[in-house]
Amino acid sequence: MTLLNAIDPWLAGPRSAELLFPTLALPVLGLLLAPLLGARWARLLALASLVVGLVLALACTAALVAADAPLVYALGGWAAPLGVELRLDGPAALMLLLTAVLLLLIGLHAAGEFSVRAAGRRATLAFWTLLLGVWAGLDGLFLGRDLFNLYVAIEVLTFSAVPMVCLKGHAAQFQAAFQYLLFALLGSALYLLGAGLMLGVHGTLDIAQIRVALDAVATHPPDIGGDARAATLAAVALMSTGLLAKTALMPLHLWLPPAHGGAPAPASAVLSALVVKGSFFLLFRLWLDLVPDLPQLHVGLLLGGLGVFAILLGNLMALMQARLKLLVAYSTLAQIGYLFLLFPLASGASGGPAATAALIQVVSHALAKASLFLLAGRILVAFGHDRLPALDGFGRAMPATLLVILMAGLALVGLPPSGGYLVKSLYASAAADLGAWWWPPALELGGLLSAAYLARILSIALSPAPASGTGTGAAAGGGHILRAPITGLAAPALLAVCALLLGLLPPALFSVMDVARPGMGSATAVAGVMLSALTPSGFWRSAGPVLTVALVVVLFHSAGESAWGRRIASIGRGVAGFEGWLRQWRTAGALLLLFLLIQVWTSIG
Amino acid sequence: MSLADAFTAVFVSLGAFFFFAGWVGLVRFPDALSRLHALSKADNLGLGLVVIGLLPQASWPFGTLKLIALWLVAVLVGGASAQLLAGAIHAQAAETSTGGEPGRGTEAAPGANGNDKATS
Amino acid sequence: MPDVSLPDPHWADLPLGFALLVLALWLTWTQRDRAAVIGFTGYGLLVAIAWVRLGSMDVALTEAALGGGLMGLLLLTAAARLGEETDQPAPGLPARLSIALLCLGVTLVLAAVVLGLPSPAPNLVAPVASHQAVTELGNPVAAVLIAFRAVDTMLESVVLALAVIVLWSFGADRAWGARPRALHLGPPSPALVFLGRLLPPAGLIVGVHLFWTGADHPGGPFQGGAVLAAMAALLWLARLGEPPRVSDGLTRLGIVVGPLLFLLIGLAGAVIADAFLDYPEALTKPLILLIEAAKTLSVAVALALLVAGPPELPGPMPPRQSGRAAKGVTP
Amino acid sequence: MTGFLLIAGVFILLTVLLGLVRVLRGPGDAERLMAVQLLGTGGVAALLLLGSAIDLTATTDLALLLALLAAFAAIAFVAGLGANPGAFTAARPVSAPSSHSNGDSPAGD
Repeated sequence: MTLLNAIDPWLAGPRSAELLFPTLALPVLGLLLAPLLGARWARLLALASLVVGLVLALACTAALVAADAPLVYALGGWAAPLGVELRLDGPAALMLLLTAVLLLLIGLHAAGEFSVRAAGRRATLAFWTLLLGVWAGLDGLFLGRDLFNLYVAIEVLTFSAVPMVCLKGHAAQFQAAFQYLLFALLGSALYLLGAGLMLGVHGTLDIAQIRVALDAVATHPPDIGGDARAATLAAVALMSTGLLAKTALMPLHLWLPPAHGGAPAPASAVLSALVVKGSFFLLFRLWLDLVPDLPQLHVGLLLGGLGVFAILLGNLMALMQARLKLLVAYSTLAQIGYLFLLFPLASGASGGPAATAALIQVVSHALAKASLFLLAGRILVAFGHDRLPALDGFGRAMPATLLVILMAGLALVGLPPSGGYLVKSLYASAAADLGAWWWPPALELGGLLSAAYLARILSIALSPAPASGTGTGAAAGGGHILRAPITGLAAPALLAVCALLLGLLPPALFSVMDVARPGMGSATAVAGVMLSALTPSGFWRSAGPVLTVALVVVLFHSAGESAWGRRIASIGRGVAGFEGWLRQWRTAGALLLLFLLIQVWTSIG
Repeated sequence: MSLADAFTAVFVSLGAFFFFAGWVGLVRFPDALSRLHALSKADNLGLGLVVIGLLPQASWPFGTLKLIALWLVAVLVGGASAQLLAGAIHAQAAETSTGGEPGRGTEAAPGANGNDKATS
Repeated sequence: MPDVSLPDPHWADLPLGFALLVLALWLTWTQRDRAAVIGFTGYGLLVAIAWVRLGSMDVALTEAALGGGLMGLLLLTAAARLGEETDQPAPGLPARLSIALLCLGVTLVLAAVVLGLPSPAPNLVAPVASHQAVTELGNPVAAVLIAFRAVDTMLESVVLALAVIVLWSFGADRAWGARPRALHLGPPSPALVFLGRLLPPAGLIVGVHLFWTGADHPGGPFQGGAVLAAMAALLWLARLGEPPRVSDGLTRLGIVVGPLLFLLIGLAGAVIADAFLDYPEALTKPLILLIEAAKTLSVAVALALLVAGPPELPGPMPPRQSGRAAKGVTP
Repeated sequence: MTGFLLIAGVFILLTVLLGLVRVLRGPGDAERLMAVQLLGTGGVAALLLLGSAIDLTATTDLALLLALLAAFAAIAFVAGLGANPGAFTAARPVSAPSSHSNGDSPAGD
């Protein structure tokens, strides 16, 4: 406490913005030192830097709260527009903290798997270097406020994330990584084009300065200001289309299932929990910070509509997957959809409750999904495969793992008091404010579908082991289950508990998000929705339908061979065929261009 | 017009003529080796004459030295790459005549022709 | 920037633009890998000339250094390794047509927006010119890259170093510690050996010249490094030398020394100068030159190693099909 | 003089641009390569003339660079032919596609 008291005045002082540059420099330094030190020391280097990074992130947050204003640091002493500035506001601090915590936990969890002894020198050096690279890219994305600086950061992120997919060196992983790389680079090209256009319109790349220039344009008569505004919106459309490809919003998701489903479990956790959030966070910045009057743009409808599409199709596809890791990957696609409801529901200068909801969704999904992927990796190690039909009865062999899966799953479903519940209620209140009643039912339906795939896992896990003659059940040949050490459950359990109990945090904590975003009012909004959920009737209103769906799925699973079962299966094949068509390159490429055109059209038109 | 300028005009014009000749050869000559021959003419003579023509215009001494160095490099590189290409063309001609894969032919082999028309 | 507004034959740009367009369309249309790569090399040349006409000599030099040397080498060796056949059927006419239409739409939108931009576009020429003196650099592009936007340049060089680690991680586990062998493409012909002996000394001079002149004229570490890398690749291709092993400590130092020195001097700037990535007044020029020299080295090493490929074990590689199947087995 | 140099440069550039017909029509890859080679040399000449006409020293650097790297396309092309099994009658397949090169183009799923 005395230490805190000693540094407290400094944190509140004017020099506290100097915390920003080590936050960016630390992971870069680690990333450059790792190849020099070699595979043997890379792990220690990465974990040690992550510990320091967590302390730095905490200090940044404390300084931000103490200052109650954004921290701005001009790199090299050159202020924008000539130089590049770093800027920390509430959402950025939240993301910094989330990244540091998650990477440290995942790193600790993976310390055994990625050691020279277990994985060889190649994979070990690559994994820890890339982990530092992902961290550097994300920190750059959260702190940047210069469009080109952000581009460089997202390139660091992409180049670190892609090879994580093929660390194990399987042929299928290389193909997945290559697809990921090409589509991500397509997105980069579009983003860069937009940033260049923005420089041509405004002569600056600094987001805040562009915003000021736009506001000045708005006061001009339309025949003078109109062109600049249209060009700005076209540039934002270009950038945001590129970012949609990198975020894998359905139907631009062709690369995600094979990449996230095929990567080693800790890498999948990083990719799913954090990497796609990086490009989303940039979208958040672009639309909310750069373009005023978002609600008046029809482009919000497009993004929200795609979000709903992703929620429904992603969850349906998750329900039908035959492999556990692919199921989790498709669930990520659905959860990405929730993020995009921000755009039609945002209100006011800082986005209102919808912005709070999107940020909480980022956190909640990151926690739950990292946990789920790590658990899927545990099952993969124990059984040597993750094919769901052959995992019958795995819950009896690994009850603790199953319990944690359920906790993380319930957070995704959105049962109170989980983060998922906060997200749904906050979106619902934002929709009610705007009179847009049609968005919340989609959210509810998505939650029910998530409950359905969770129930499917549950019923597989608890189903009686099949007759020993078939030998397909996991529990049947109990001899060749590799017992994973119980310590491997620590990180996923911690993450799952955090995700499940997110809503019980004191609402005042959420006000960290509000710094430098006047009118967002996270703390009050969260307190409001949690109060209504914590009454028994409020709880059952959300839990009732979920339990019903779960019951139906469990019953259906035990009676799968009926006529109804076949009919539903044939519908399922149709949906899967459609989704497979969407994942073809030519479809995805054409849709990318189409969305670009629609965005330009709807935002300018 | 000074003497230096006249010198430049004559040599640059000659150089330009050889580029033109090289182009005509490349487009009109019937087989790969004679096209290559025409190309080498443009490479060596065309560029060389242009460089000689520009010498009086260049600043002494670095500009002149740079020009001469450039020409030396160009002759070296042009000669070696012509050699490389000729070797490849020969090898492939030999291969096509002994029944190698025709689709890879650099000669105006019917297979190569047909293959190409289909795509362009 | 020199004044290029003297007698300027704008009409001569028309054929250049036309040729660029025709070649680009042909490149997207053709389906034969090697033909397309050769066409792409020509396209790179045209783009370099176009950048000259647009007055961006630095970009033109970069395009020529990369597109003329390493890119063609990389793509042609890749095409050679893949073989002539592609196993994917070409998309049907409706698919091609719809994508072409969409591309046309995007192009039209972009054209409309760009043509509607204010002219002259608002730019940062004035502030760059007024602060350039602080950096003691004559080339405004260098001043932007190494001083005003140093963080971007530093991170881009980190990406390059990262790319080598990434490429190496694509090798097989058992090949870790071996040499890259992507440039082992059969016995070198006498002409190639001749070039390999004579060209690199010239290339060394040009590369160092480009780096050195970059402080005050177009050029710089990236262009110089790319030329040096091309020369190293030529040596390896002519079998006059071998790429270093991936476990070699000096090689690794070479890869990261540029960004690392940049970062460390930047961090020192927070103490001995006014901010992170700021230079103390007395040492500005020497420090910048030091960083640029290290960067040139790192760019050269990294680009050369990127062309040389991941480490592979010596001996004939298994044929393609079984090679891919063998990949599925992790030791 | 300036006008003459410019016109000569543009003339050479036009000539070699027309040579690009060979890139489009082939018939073989060697012809394509020759056309690119001609484009490179012609580009060098045109840049020299342009640089001399409007006094840009940097264009000479660019010309030097292009001249230096002009052989790389030919080198890569010939080396690539040698690497293709069957292209030469070499005793052993020197280098087939290695295991790391992911043969499939990403099209389709």
